[in-house]
Amino acid sequence: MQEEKKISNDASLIPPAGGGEASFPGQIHETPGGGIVLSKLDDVINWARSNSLWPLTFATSCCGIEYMAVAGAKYDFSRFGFEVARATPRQADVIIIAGTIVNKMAPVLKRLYDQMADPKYVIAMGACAISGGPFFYNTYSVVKGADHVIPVDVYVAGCPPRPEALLHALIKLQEKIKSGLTREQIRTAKD
Amino acid sequence: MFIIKYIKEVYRGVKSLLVGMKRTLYYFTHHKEIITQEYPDNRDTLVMAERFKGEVVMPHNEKNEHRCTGCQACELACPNGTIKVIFKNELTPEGKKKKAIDKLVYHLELCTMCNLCVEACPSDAIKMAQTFEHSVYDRSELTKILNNPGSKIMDGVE
Amino acid sequence: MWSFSHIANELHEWLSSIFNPTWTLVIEMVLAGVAVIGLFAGLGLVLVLMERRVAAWIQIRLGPNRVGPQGLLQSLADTLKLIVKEGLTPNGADKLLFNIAPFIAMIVAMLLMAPIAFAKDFQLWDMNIGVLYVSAVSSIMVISILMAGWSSNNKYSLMGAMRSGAQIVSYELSAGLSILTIVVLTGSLQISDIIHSQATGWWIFKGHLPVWIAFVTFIIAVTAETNRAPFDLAEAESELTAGFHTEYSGMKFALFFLAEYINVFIVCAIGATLFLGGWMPFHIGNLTDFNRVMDYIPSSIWFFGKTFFMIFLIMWFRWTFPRLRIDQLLNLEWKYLLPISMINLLLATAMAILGWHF
Amino acid sequence: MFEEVGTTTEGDIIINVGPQHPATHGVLHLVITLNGETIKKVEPHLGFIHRSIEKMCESLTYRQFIYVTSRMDYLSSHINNHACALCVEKGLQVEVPPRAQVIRVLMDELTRIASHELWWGAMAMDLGAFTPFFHAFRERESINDIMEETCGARLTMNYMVPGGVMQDLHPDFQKRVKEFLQLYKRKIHEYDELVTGNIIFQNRMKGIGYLSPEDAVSYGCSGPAARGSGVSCDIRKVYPYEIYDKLEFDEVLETAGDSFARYMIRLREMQQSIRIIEQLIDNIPDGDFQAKTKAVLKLPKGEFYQRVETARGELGVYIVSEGGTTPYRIKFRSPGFSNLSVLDHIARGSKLGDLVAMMGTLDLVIPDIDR
Repeated sequence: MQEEKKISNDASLIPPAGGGEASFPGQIHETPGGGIVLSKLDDVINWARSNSLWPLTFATSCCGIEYMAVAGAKYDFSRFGFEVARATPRQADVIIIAGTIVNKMAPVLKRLYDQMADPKYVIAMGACAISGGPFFYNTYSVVKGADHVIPVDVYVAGCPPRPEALLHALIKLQEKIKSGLTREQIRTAKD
Repeated sequence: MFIIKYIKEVYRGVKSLLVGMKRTLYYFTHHKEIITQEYPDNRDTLVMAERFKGEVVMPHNEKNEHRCTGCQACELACPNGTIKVIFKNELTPEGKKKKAIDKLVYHLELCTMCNLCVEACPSDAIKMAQTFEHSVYDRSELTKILNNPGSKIMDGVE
Repeated sequence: MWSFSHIANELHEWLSSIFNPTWTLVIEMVLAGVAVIGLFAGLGLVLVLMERRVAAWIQIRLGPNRVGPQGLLQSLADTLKLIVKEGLTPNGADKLLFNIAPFIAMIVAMLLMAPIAFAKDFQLWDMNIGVLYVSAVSSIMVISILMAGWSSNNKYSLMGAMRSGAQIVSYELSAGLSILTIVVLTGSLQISDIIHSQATGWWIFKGHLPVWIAFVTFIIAVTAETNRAPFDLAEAESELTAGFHTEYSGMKFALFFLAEYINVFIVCAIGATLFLGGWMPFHIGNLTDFNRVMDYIPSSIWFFGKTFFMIFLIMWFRWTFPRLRIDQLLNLEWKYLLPISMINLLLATAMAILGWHF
Repeated sequence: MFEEVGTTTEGDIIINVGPQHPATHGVLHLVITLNGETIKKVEPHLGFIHRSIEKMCESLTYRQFIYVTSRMDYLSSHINNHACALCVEKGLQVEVPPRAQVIRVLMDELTRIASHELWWGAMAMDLGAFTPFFHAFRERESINDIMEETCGARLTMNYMVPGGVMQDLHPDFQKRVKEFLQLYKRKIHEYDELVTGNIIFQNRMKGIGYLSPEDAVSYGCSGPAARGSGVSCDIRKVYPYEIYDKLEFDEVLETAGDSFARYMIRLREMQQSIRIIEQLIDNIPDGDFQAKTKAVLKLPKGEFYQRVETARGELGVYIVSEGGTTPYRIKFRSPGFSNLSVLDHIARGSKLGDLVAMMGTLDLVIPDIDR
């Protein structure tokens, strides 16, 4: 269903062959009614996706403890439906990079990301995952930001961030999924 | 005897399981024990501890003046190069050139909230704010300029 | 009084008045199929939400409460998401087996629906070997798990599947023996006969000690058979990441997930039927007024109430106990449950012959 | 001693646990040779969180390098900072004011309790019981609140500085600690009801992962892992620092040497920490919280070593100074590394499920092992 929409978008970008109104054989026209149905369905799917973000249990260092605190009773991310933490990447929707990614870990992170089923999202939690943080200068082994390895949707600063800050990041991610925009669209919309 | 030992074993095991089940049933039925704070709903009432280190800010007064002299003590104290001070030359009313800060660049994405810059600042120009909602879609938004545009140093701060 | 059987009969009469008997049967079968699938979806949604709420309250937190009113739409959102999520098939997997394994799990769960009496005279198929059918079909479940584990080409999956195989094969024994206790007391394998034999009182009250012991062994054995904690060795999260369904994603994973909950529902329904009287209301001896009030409550509510009570018991176990180790699991079956349920069966037989039960 | 990784006999399978695996609590990679469910060999692979902290400290000044050490063993970050601060003070020969000493000890013990709470919950979760995790975090959160109020952060505080502590105690500190003690005492029996007394738990713990006292010594184990085998190695008793020699507390020892002994050690250690806190909480002396030190610290030429007892065992800080503002070389002797080395020894011949329990009771923090 999403594929279909993509095709129709692409087709509308191609100028009709031979100029004028003559339609290319097999070309799919965007019909107003169909578009509405599709976009409504997209909204419903985006609603479902945003409300059922299952995280991967992936914690490398200190931020993992705050991630556990978010899972804990006081902050409780199950209120949003995030509590189904999956240990296998195949079933997870969002990978929360909680901690430092070092050079030896980077291929593993890439592989985990590749193993996840689409759609997948990434949150970079804490200074280390965003930019290397305290290990930005003076070290030889730390990746200077997880976004050198995999694309990141939401960055949450802090060392480690408060549990509320991680919840805020998850809400931000929900907003992003509901809007249906890609990373590039958000970036260009801002400029 | 074997059979008595066997029965005792079963009894002891079942009892220990029942004790645990009683405890969980207690929590299942006593909802006043729930300690969950509902974060996005309690934003208005959520008060951070006054010493909580959320990010470094530079307070300005109502005349858009700050207290930073540009001594670079914070930049030197910072263990991981979070703060950069960029200078400009300003003309004083007497027509003299004076060195002042142009921008105090603060990399929130590098900051580890260690408080060493605030401790090092001789003129109390920077402090820790209690904000924590720092999540963004784009990493470049985390690089901040602490002084407001067009701000000046407060009179009397050397 | 309003009841399911009433509706079913009227529907049957209406259909027979329009179509000839063959077509009536075909249409009724299709309707039953649709109803079962609908019940599946509904039960899946309700049970998943129930599990999450029970877990949350035991764990001093709130649980899902933001999606829809009181979080009621949470499991709907999860299901929708899983349907539209990519379903991966790993490169080294045996594609055919990998893809049909979740459907086998689902079909087995559906087959088990057949002999269950959901309300008074409301049953898909009241066969004369109902109980035997249930225990026979439920053991096919292990095939789907073995298939999933083997075809995934993943060592974790394989180990999970092997554990599950050993576990289900052993616990079938004591589950069967505890079911036999009731069969001995009733003298029939037919589900409707077993329910009618409890019109004067449920077996859990009538049968004293042997039935209590059988009830406890039954709960333990079916918890193990449905791979629920503390017997969730097949998917032991901290040991085997996700066990036999490590490589499954999207809808295929959702089918396994759903099949687990449907299986829980079915074994609890069987347990409620055998020990707690199925749809039979609660009666106390000669208190006619009280009994009349109890009769007034629809039979379907009695059935679902008892079933959900047993489901709660199984969830309660899950969120209280640590997991057993594989050798301890087998020890528990072969050294404790099996001898106990065998002696118990003897006791029950003696009791049935001597007529010591009420 | 160095067997090749791939050597297996018929019927053995090799599985890779980690780097991303829920039981490794981080990014440890274990290559396990299994025969059926029985473990034949465990081979830990490190380096997935090697952040070169020791090298990095060489380019940071003596005030700056302390905060990095919070990121090593983040569960006992105060104690790490304490060790570094003590070592620098040793070089500077600074006398720490008594108030600062008491504050440091109080913070250390609170950290120890918080660390053990987390361990308790995480270990129960490894064994498949999820509820204890949430109950442990209830108590841990109240410690975190105390920390946040005084130090300004929940996990990595950077509160200890050479010469004392960074800020004075928060005025509410004593009240909040007493509230925590009450909460803890009200809830402590639940730990036994939920986990310790449980028959399944006991069967999975008792007699599993036996570590003899000789092995504990020769593998260099420390902390609860060694004390579970009856090896007395509490640095607070053996080489007292700060005011530990004036305090009344017992060194907790068990002799069984199995997983259950290590489990009981930690539970009883929490009680001892409570005892220390109760002795100190009403007797915090007045005075400065920080000794006067120069703005730029310079250690004299020489070598300095300081050991402390973290929640996991003995942490040693070894500083070589050339007389400059930065250390010439820093070496940390972390407890986790030695405790991990024993894993292969105790795991052979047991089941895969036991390995998870053993790793739980060794209480490994991977960034502490890798640094």
